[in-house]
Amino acid sequence: MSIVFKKGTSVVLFVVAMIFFFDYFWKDPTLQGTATNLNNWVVVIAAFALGLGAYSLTVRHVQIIRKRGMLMPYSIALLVTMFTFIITGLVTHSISSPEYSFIYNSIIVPASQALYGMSSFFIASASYRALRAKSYESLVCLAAAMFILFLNAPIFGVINPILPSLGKIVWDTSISTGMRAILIGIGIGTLTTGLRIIIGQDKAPLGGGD
Amino acid sequence: MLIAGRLSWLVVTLIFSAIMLSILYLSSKKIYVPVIREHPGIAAIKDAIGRAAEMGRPVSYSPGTDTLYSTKYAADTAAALTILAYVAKESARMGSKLIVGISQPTVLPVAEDVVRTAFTFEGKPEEYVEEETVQFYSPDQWGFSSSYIGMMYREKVAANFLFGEHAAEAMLISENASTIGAIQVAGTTNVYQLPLLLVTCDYCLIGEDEFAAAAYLSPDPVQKGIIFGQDLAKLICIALIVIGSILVTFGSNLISNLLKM
Amino acid sequence: MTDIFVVSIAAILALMIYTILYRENPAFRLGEHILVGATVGNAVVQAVFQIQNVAITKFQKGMETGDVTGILYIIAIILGILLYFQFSSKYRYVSKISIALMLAVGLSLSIRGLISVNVVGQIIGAMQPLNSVQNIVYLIGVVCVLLYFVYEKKVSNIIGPLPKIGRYVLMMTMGAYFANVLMGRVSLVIGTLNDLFVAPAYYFIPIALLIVIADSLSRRKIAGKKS
Amino acid sequence: MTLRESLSQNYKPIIYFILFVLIGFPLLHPLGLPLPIDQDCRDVYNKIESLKAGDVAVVTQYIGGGNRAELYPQYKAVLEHLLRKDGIKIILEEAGTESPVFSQLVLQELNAFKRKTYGVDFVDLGYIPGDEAAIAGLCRDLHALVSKDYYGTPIDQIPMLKDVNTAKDFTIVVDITASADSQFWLNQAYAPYRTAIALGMASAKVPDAYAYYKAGQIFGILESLKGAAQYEFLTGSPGLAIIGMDAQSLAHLYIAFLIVAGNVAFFMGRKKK
Repeated sequence: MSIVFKKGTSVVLFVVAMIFFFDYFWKDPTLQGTATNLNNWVVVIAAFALGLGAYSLTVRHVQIIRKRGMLMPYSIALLVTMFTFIITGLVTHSISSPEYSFIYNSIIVPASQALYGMSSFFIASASYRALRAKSYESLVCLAAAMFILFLNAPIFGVINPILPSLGKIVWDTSISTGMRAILIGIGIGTLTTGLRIIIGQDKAPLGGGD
Repeated sequence: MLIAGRLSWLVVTLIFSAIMLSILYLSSKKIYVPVIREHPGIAAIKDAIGRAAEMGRPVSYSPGTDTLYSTKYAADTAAALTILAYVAKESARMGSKLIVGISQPTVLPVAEDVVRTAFTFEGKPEEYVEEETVQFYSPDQWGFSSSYIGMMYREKVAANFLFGEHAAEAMLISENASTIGAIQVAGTTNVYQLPLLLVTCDYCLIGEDEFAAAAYLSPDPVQKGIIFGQDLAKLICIALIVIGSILVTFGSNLISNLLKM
Repeated sequence: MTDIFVVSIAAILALMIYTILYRENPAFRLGEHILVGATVGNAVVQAVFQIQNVAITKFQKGMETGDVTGILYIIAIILGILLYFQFSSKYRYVSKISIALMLAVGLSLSIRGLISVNVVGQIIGAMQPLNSVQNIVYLIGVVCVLLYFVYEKKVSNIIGPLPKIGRYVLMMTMGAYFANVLMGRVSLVIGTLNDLFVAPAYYFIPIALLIVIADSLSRRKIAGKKS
Repeated sequence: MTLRESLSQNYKPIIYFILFVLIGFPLLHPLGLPLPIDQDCRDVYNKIESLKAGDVAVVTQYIGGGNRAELYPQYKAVLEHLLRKDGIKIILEEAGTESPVFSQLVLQELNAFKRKTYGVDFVDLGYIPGDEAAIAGLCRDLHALVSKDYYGTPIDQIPMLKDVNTAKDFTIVVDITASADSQFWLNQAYAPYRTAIALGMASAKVPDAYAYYKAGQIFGILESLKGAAQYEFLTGSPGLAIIGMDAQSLAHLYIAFLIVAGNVAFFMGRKKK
């Protein structure tokens, strides 16, 4: 039985990939329908996968509570919040009900916004800690960063009008050069990685084993 | 019926795939085995795990916040899982504790399997603790990153690896890891986060470096050959760009018209 | 009244999260665990609705009307359930069928999109007439950066110093992007602060600051005694 | 432990605190730092200023929680300018599920319903799902794609839309977005109909937009919060963006200082060794 499934995995990988490739350049209603169906199924399978995650999270925190570890109060808070959301959502049967929007807007929105906004603070400390001229390479990197600062903040133009125009030169020459090459490389690399997995050479992304 | 504008895609994909697969075939039959330089990033990973083992502090790993079925970063996640297999083996061998933080539930079963297999392979299956070695946090990027940051502080990790797709949370994780004093190796194909990771991490695999590193780590050394196929594809791109630019200078749009077919 | 309540909770939670800038502490830990619980709970609710409203409803409709697309959703449901064989160490391989399907869809869609946008699209974009110094420099830059990503030893020997130049160009691009991100991120802080600078939320800021200062002073004292 | 030792080990909170003050202070007490105007922003202003009665301006946006801080001020500034002019038909459209909230907010904040007549001077089509296909439909035949406006009124009963059918009838399109749909408008409106397009972008996407501007495919760009502030200055109605720009200037100055300070510290440390 297990050998059937193991062979089945490789067959699924190959056949599904071929369906999507042909669908991309060949116009055929059956092909298109199959691809759309497969795509929709994946979303449903992923929804089922969330059960695995929620189970794993719950088990870990129940264990912490059982052991009465240092993190016990926090684990209780986590489980309480999680089940509050689940129960509110399932009871009101909608994610746009006033009760659900209330907990969503008062917990998830501000906390996510705070975390997102925090990255500017980390840019500040990284500028101090990491943008140092340790080598010629990092000198180039920090000089480019400096010139873009001149360009973006109006105040530098007031200090000396040459500063932003220097920034503009760096901007025009550097901004798309490196990125274009990286993007081409990523496209080719995706093909390599995809091929290796589709032909069954790299098994790790399926969980390795055997 | 062929869809208009997709012919160039078909030709490019076919040619590149043919090159990669034939190089792979040649090298696996030992007819032509290309010599691939070891990527400095791999040495950096090894060093970081070694240092963590010396200090007796754990190693943390994140395979990214995108799914297995992402339409843009699926290969990125896959490469991160291949590198995870290597990191798990190395840390089992050197005896440092590994903690893997997972954001996407679809990645969770795979990562668990990868780490479990690697530990068994190194003869230390008892070091894999269910729900503890591979920890699920949250599919939401901010829920994930806050948990990951908290974990790094509480466990005092000595080495942190960020592979796979990370969005804006990359900077949060990497800068906090540096506060703890962890050595960091990162890699991503998300071009908007690359500059941030490059500046804040000790070593960064830029874009396709990550794919090449994943291929380089395949257990069978002969199969590294496919990386040479990748190089050849790139050389073709360079040739197209250079010839195309020269033709454009003389007023011919031949190559770009061909590519738009 | 509820407005004031929401604003207060939101402000306290945001400040609790912000304390990580000082150090890892109980306030951050609480905020962190609440956020994780909330986001996972939210994801579970959405997943349940996804399964209910998409898969099961479409399957039922398909059974009633005989629509094949709808009936076939049963395969997705079965594949989703197969994932749970993950818990059995003996039959774990069964769940790999579902994983293989997801991976195959993701990889093939990525290859589709990235070859046409990243490779073909960018090659077309890179071709510019070589009639100005800027364009010539640009072409050399792109080629050198591409050569930087060559891994085969023989080819690397032939191309000589070009990858080194590519590395410099790459560092310049990275530096420029790094600084360019700043403007967007500062705008975000401005947004958060604008939300915090509203009554009654701003009363919490000095309180948070006082707690942080008191904590840092007491920690200095302890550290002083130890040494 | 001396103060100096503890500072060298634990310098980050101090860096963060100073940044917090530098961003927070100007929000409470605007400093009025000078603000030069970029050409790409002035181009947007001039084009809108040159609109005549009867011209149609389509303003579309993809504002969501994450990019709201950067894009909403742009949206507000452009609409304020359009509302001031007489006889211009303004069509609002949203490309994101969260976006309609921001259109309602801006109409309220600008007092649009009192200043102009809904259905004669401006209309909100609401969120239209379908990404590029939706934009293509809007450009090909507006009446075929949209049947009702945001409030549920049938499109046929809205007087100002009687003579507006395809992208040929749009005098200008201003697309305010942080996502790929700027490209969609270029493909669907500029390429086939040569409709004039301007983009309002979040800073991460400005490089992409700049390439189109240089190629003459779009007539102007509002660059992130900076663009919004410049636009507010040009229209003479200072708001959130100009105040925010003071904070931006100080933050950029501070980062530049930090880079220099970091390098000084680095070279001093190396000398000692």
